Amino acid sequence: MPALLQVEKIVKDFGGLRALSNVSFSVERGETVGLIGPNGSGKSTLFNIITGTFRATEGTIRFNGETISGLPAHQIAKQGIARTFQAVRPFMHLTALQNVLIGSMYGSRTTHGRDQLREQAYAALKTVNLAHKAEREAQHLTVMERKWLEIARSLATDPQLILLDEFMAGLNPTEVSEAVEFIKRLKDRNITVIVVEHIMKAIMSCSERIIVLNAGTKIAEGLPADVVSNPEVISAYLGDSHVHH
Amino acid sequence: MFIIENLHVSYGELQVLWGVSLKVPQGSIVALLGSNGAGKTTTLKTAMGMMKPTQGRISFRDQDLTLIPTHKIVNSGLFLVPEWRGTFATLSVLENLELGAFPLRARPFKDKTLEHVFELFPRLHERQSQRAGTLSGGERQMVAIGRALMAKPDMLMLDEPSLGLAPLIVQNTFKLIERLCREEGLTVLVVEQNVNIALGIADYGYILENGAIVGEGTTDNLLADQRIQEAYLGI
Amino acid sequence: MLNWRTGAILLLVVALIALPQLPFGEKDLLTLLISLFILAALSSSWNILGGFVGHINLGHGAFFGIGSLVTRSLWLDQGWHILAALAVGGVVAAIVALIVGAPALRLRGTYFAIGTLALAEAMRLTVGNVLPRVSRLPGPELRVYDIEPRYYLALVVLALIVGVSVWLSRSRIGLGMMAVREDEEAARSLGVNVFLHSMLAFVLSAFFAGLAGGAFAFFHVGYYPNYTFGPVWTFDAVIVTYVGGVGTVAGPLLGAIFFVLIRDVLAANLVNIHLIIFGILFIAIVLLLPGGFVELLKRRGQRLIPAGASTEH
Amino acid sequence: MSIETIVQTLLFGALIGSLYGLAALGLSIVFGVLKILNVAHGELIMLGGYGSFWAFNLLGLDPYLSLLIVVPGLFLIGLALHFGLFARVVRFDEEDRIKNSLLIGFGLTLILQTLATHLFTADERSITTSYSTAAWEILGIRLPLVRFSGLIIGIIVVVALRWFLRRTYWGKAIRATAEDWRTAALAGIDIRRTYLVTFALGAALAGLAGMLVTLQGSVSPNIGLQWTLKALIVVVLAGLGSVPGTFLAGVLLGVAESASALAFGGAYRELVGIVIFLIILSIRPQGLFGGSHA
Repeated sequence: MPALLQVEKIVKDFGGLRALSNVSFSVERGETVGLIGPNGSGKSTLFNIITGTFRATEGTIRFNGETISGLPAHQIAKQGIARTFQAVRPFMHLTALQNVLIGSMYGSRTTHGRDQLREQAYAALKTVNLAHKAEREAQHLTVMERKWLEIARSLATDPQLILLDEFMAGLNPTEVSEAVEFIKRLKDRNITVIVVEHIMKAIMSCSERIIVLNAGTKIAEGLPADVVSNPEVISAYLGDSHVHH
Repeated sequence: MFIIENLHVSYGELQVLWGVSLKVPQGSIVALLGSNGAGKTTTLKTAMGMMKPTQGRISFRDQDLTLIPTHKIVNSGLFLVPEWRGTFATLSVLENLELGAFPLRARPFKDKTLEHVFELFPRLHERQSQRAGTLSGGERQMVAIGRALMAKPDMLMLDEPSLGLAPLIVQNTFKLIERLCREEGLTVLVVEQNVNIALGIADYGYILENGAIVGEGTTDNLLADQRIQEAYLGI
Repeated sequence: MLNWRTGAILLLVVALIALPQLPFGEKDLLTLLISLFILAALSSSWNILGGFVGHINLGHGAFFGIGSLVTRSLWLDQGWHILAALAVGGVVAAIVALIVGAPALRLRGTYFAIGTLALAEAMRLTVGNVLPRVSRLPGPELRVYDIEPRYYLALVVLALIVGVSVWLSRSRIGLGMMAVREDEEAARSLGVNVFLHSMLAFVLSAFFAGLAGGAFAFFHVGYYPNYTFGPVWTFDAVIVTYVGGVGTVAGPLLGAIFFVLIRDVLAANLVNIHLIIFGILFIAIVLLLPGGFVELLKRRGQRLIPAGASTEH
Repeated sequence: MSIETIVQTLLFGALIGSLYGLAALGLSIVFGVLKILNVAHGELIMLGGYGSFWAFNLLGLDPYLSLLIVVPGLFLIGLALHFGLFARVVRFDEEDRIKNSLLIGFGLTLILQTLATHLFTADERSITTSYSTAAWEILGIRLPLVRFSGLIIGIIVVVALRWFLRRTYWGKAIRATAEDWRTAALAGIDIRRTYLVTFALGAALAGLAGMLVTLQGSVSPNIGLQWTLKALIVVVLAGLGSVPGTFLAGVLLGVAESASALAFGGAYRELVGIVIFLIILSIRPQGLFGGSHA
């Protein structure tokens, strides 16, 4: 059985600028993988290529063994890949329930009756503790609630793989540990997760494996403890101490 | 002396700075360090009046800068070279530099400063009629710093000057910043991810983590400080 | 489920159906109501694309024009039954939308708006050039002109489009359309085919604009063929929809009632001053109250049928 | 068809086209700098036309002299409109900014047009001076002076505007703001004032065009939409790059219209521009308006 997600030799050029060069890795079913790297290292670009927002200049992406690179974004979503966005963006003028319903109506690969869809949507809202605000428009929710709503919306598409893009930015320590627990629980539901995050403590504690990008190339991959002691990673983050003096 | 006192800043309901305080003494170089998303850029933007703080005070040479529009702050002698460099791609190199002298305080010295900038960057002199958009990354960095000097600032703030540049160019940039401070008395606040190179030229440094200052000290003390590793790598 | 709201709506519908048979259902009142129905239908049809999907179509009048032109020539010149002519008029408008939709919907935001504006202007000029002679006054039809069938036809067209709008506001497809309006990229990431939803809304919107045009042709028998292609039809629809509440089912209806009332009350004294009032109101709403009247009512706790509350059953 | 007729028609086209170019300059500069699309630009042209008409009829002022009133007058109207309406939109991010400015312009169109009908009636008005019909004749080609003056004024405006944008601090500030307002603010430029001045400048240019429109033809309350559309076509043709380019595109549009009138008859001359517009739009659906002002 092939890995759930196979990223093979992805290259992405924007005009003359190479944002990603030859990035390859794979993610197994049920894994939680952290994707880290300094500013501008290409993490978001990679997310956008996996979800079909951008088209790779070269390379292939396979999901469940089938090539998905080149498919339009909505078809990739239907294959079972869900995502959240760096800047939280629920459908502001729709209610929380409607937000989630859109996920369950369009994302699911199986067709359900109306009532079942609504139940599913409510269930998704419950998992993020928003069921009591189902009828409230997203614009009237707090930023935290909007973040959770966006997660619920993605989960409602019944995904096999979910990509979380800097979900924890701006959270306080309690909220961060809640988020970490939540991500760990996704494993029990058999959902594979890729997390992009800057809060290193959080990403270290919820990822089983970490991939490090720097300036568009993969510079390290491995267990969290190994990755942070990797000299190349340290110099990518802290700067090369030989540059000066 | 440039002083930030107890600065709180929010994007909407999302608070990103929680009581940041720092000082940059006249004629010194201070580094503001921290990982991505720690709030470094927000601190600079707020200092330049591009974001409104919910609490706190910013002052420069005893003049209160809080809630003053950006163009007036520039005119008072504070200049920011932003993360995105801030060159106008469709304008020529010369026009970019001339625009640097837009603040009224700088206009009378325009020709003289221009000469000085061309001395510092002979390359820009050669390319003065070229559009800035056609320059290399390193050359655009020169335009950005040259443009800053044209404004006759008393204090320069630089946001990630090393971003996206080759090591040699980074090195030259930092040498130049050091020289401008030591020889011409420019006060500098530099925001960097690259700790080692920033502390290589700084007199003093602050560490920002999750929107709050978690450590500060002289360069040597900071280089030995475990908190830097912690702030950046979570270990 | 018969609550007071459903009851009130039912009562209103019955009253509207019975009106021509009632003693006070006179010609003037019926004429006023017909123009109200047509404006409300046209605005509601604009709202399907502009409100649900969020694409501002500034050439909507072209579909109104096509519908009226086709209906009128089939009905008057070819002697078809008005219902058949009307249906074909709507279908032709929808087909034109299908053809221009592919290139037009590639345009984003403002470019879509100015592109459709230019497209409608091109159609208006072409029709004016090619068909200068269709403007004959049809004598026989006028001699037997009876207002009642016009009234019912306009009412049926309006009822149809309101029905479809209500259905859209509660269905999966309608939700998908609103997702496109809110955020195209996020909608895609959940599996919504943005192009397909936009296209469907565009075609539906054109179809109903065509029906409204056909109803107008039946009601207002003598006019120059390019009159119905004029930008004023688009402009009225846009303004009425925004003032009433863009993206809601009730908005275009409320806006149209208000528009016709103000026009009629003020028309007696001052020419067209209602347009100034509406222009100011429109700007004020864009700047201060993007939800229009419906938003205002909602804030006061009286919920009309906003698209946003669609799934609560 | 004689060669004289052809030359004569194309020349007329070029002269009318210089008006298109002038009409487009104001729209283009406002769009380029403020990133707002003022669809009431044609109504500002209409107001300029009425200004000249009434200055001529009530004060007996020569239309060219009336520019001394009309141009500053429209500048002030521009200030007021920006201050009262558009400045509220400029705060939004780019997509909302364009969309809301479009809607506001749209409402403004309605108000100004109705107001003009109200105040001035729906009649077509024109200015007839002693030199209205004067013309030079060279080799059998007529060159009407009033129309020719449009071309000359257009060229003067282009040269002056280019000088202003390239040589003065304010001009450079406007170009810098057009490219990147954040960086411009960091350079010490007062963005809000730049926006205000630019919008008023656009309105003043519309006033100038309005005088020429009325002098060469006529003005009535409903001419706005046609002129907005013409200006939009020219802007799309030229892109947002350059002042001379915009003017030239206007002249070319005039020539193209005349050429089509020769080929297919006058009824289709209006269609040419729109068809070109739609073709360009469908080829380049995004990023039509690249570049900044120079």
